[in-house]
Amino acid sequence: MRQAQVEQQGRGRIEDRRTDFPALQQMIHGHSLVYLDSAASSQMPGSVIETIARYQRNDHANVHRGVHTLSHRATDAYEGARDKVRNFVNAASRSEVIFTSGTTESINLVAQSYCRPLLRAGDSVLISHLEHHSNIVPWQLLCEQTAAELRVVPIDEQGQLDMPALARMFDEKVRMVAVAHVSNALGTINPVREIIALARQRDVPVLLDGAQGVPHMAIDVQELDCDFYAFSGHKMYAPTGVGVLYGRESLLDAMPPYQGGGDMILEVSFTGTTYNELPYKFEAGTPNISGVIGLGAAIDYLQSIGMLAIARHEKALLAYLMDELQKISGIRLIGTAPHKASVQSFMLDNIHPHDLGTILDHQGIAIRTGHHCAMPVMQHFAVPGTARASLGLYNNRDDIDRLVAALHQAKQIFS
Amino acid sequence: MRQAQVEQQGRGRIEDRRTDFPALQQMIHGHSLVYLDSAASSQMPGSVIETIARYQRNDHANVHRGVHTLSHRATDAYEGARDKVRNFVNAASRSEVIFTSGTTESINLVAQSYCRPLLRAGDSVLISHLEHHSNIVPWQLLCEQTAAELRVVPIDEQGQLDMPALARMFDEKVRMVAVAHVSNALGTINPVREIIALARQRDVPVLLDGAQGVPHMAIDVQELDCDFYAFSGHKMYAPTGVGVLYGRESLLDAMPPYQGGGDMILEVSFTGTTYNELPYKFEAGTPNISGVIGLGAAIDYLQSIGMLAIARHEKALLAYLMDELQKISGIRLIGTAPHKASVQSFMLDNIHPHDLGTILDHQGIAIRTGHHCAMPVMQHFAVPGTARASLGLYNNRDDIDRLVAALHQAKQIFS
Amino acid sequence: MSAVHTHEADDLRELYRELILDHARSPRHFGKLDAATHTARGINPLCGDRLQLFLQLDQAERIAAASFEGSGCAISVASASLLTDSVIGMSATEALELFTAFTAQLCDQQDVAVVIPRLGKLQALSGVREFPARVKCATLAWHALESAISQRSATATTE
Amino acid sequence: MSAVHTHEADDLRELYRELILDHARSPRHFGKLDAATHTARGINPLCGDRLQLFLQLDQAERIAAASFEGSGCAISVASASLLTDSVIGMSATEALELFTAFTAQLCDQQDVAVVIPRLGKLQALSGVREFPARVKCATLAWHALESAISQRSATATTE
Ligand SMILES: Cc1ncc(COP(=O)(O)O)c(C=O)c1O
Ligand SMILES: Cc1ncc(COP(=O)(O)O)c(C=O)c1O
Repeated sequence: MRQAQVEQQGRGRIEDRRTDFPALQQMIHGHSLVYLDSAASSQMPGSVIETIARYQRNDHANVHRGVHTLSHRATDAYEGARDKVRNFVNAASRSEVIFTSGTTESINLVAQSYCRPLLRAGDSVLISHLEHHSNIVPWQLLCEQTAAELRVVPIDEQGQLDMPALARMFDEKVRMVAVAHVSNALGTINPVREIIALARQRDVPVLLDGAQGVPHMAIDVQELDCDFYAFSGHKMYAPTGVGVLYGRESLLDAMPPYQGGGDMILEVSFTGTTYNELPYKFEAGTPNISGVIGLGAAIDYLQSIGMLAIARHEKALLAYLMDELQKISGIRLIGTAPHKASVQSFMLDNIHPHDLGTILDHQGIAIRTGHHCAMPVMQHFAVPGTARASLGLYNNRDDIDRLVAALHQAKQIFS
Repeated sequence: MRQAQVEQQGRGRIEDRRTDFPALQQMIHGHSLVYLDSAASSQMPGSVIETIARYQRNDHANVHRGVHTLSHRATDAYEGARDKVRNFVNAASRSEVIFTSGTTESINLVAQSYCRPLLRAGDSVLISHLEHHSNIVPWQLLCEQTAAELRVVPIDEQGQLDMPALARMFDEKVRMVAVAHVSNALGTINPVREIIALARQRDVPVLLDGAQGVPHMAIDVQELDCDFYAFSGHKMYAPTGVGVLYGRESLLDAMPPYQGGGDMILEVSFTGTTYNELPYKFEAGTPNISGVIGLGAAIDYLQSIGMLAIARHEKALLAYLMDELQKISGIRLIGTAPHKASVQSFMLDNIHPHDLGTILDHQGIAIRTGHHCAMPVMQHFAVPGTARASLGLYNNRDDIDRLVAALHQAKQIFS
Repeated sequence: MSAVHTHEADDLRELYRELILDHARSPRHFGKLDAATHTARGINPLCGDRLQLFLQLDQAERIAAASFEGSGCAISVASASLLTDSVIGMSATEALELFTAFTAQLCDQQDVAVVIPRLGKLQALSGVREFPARVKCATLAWHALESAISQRSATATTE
Repeated sequence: MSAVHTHEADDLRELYRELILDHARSPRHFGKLDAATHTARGINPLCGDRLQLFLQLDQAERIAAASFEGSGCAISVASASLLTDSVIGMSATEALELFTAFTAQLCDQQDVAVVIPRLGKLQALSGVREFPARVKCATLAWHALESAISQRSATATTE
């Protein structure tokens, strides 16, 4: 009922939300900005920017450390944001919400603190071919350190995981599974429930790289039943430099700390140090306070619209984007899985993506070009890189029409 | 000559600089705020807050990754801040300036990437008794992981390192030295040149925890001849969540990466990954872009005043603070080394520091109370914690007079 | 402005009432309890307060004796002292109810406070409500009490 | 507004001149050079451009032959193609001077450009100056040239 109401409101207003974003009100090379690079970093609504500035002007102090008023205000705001995150992803407890500097650190934390003490030579870690480098390299480093094996689930021509191969590769050597919830290069939404069900049978934990999941759909970590869920603020309308590791309490409890420092200890002495309880055990040092508070403000903003409304809006827009792109002769869509989030990679004729990027930028259109930190995906599709348009809640059909027009111009230049 | 001019300007204006800081213009419990907690986190000048907000409103995008205008602007601003840091600490090259989330991460990075592959059972790491937990716990974790020994240089009753003991403890087993440049709990400025000279003889690298050094004096890492220098933005008028690891290029070059992820690679494939060159090898994932840009703005601000002017101002103020405190009957100063930065810990009668903190806060005076993340220092002085007043460039004699008056009031309440 | 000052000063006097200062200066039941059947430590990692609470429960699960050791600020010591004073003679269940009532009162959950009988001289700690940064000090011993009785964990923290 | 558009469109035409597009479509000296005496890779890790440059230096340190392989955008391929065209017949020292002049021109250090003789058809790449994000593409092959001649490193990057 309350959900439905929020949805209702969301539906009415989502097209107008782009005015909430100061960055989208500017001209680039004489054209109003069309921002189609939200999968790299989304823009921030004014409410997030202003919440951060207000904190910095009025309430800034170190957290957890002082009895004075500013310190108390800062701590309340910081811990309040943790409650918002807990609620946003429906973690069972606030102890399960660890603030990190981003998805990358979240994944490294799990690799080093959970896996490294556990892995024996010959054990293996299962990832997939469509991962972001942040969900590849930490595991490569770990496997080097432990002489474990990295197993890579292949993908098909549409950019989907080869699930039968995954099942075959999933033997008793596998001690950890780490896959993207949503691929940043291809948009593929992976069948994570199926993967988690398989892993449950073998009692192997699953980490989901949720960097591209959280911005596009309602996430419920308990319903997903994943063990770890990693995401970044800057893909969900908050600043860079802040992210979250959700972890199942029983696992986090058993893990040694990742970094040592202030705040993560109960008592320090040279004869022995006692670590603090969750979530502080994993938050060594002064955290990114304004980033965390900004993340909380972004969650407030997203919830005021409703994640279902956002998902619906983006789904319709993605369909329009794919349709319109396919009308262009010489286009090749890369990433054509039936289940996709609002990301579309493509090639146009034999124009190098980088040249496309420049020509589009000249029309005020920001897309991302290159390997999208997913070189193995590029190798799979035998391309040096792609052009990628990715959508946020603030995009509309007009943005896509502008993109398509500019692609026609690029064809002309290179004809 | 130019330095002298800057100094001159600085001298004339430093007393007025407090108006640059929005947070200092507020009332707390009906009194204008006296902020004496800069050693925990300093306040930010309006120019830093506004630079960040302006970036977020106009130029935000992911760095290093796009050809579009915003991405290019963000990258320029981010890399421009690196140049400012290089200049600020006089690193030989911008490759030696690694952005981290703070001092804590900088130290953990060195412990894990430099030391962990190197240390053998029985080797040892030398730290001191006056370190912040961030320069203790990473080494405790490392020593557990490698069966190495942690050696702790004792301190005397004034809070100074026992240098003869240090020399004695410095045998051929020592593979790493990590000491604070300035103690956060005691204010002691350690004889780091002497320590570095000793270490040079034995060819052992030295890490300086500069969290409390950088805000109070001009730092020249080449002149210091240290191997690593770690510091945090939020102690030098920039936001939390951003810090720096300066490292000597030859050492950084030889170190394996710390975290894996985007940006720190040249090429990723499942047959082998090549890491990026410095400094990117150590900057995995999307960094704290606005934090780094804020740090650059804070450096601009500090340089507009001049670090020598700041040091001179704070030195005079510290002398006044110590004099005035000592006039109070029942006061016990903790940390009385002749060479000190502008930090003063104390006890008053047998009033618990926490109660002092509350009474002072009620007068609008923010001090820090507790163990200051330096429990071994508290154990050394056999106190449960201290009250600590720490000074920034914006403090003046009036602040100290207010502090002293409030301490007299506390005595009354507890008489 | 002077009204503000007066009001603020009142808050401070409310916090540091004579009864509190008295218990802080001369804590009751201070020291180790050799006959203790239940014990737990309380640590506030952020300010360094640490104490250990001892309880002696008899066969009827009644608290025959209670004491505490440790160091802390006036609020945490007074609270521990008042706690021991209050719980001696109570059943374990009653003590847990008191824990609930006491912590609810400080966190301003009035509805709970209404249900529970008067807190007696523990009311002296109600001034802490105006000092949210100090609620953890006032509840530290109480969390240790709860840990000791339910023997969940050897160390309670109030972070 | 339309003035802006025209100006902007002009920039784009400056960047993608016919000569550039021609070299991008049909790069000269493309392929491996079996007789190479010097070689280096160039990688732009951020956009995925990668190429390998081959040089054959004779006894007099003169570049007898040059070629390149790899993939990249129009700018980096055209630049590599023009590079090979230009340096064949030069001494190693002359080629390094050209490297300096060329990179200086793109980074707008006019003083250097003045000192150095004309860049010839390499001037076709000067439109890149208006596209700072693309300077790395235009200089990728040149950094590889510098690495190959000075044999400092097997891989040049332009990050
Ligand atoms: C001397 C010293 N070292 C290290 C740190 C840790 O810095 P951060 O919490 O920013 O990582 C601090 C401050 O908290 C400090 O004062
Ligand atoms: C799927 C995916 N995983 C991981 C990351 C890394 O996130 P961050 O750079 O914020 O650590 C990203 C984005 O860059 C991503 O899209």
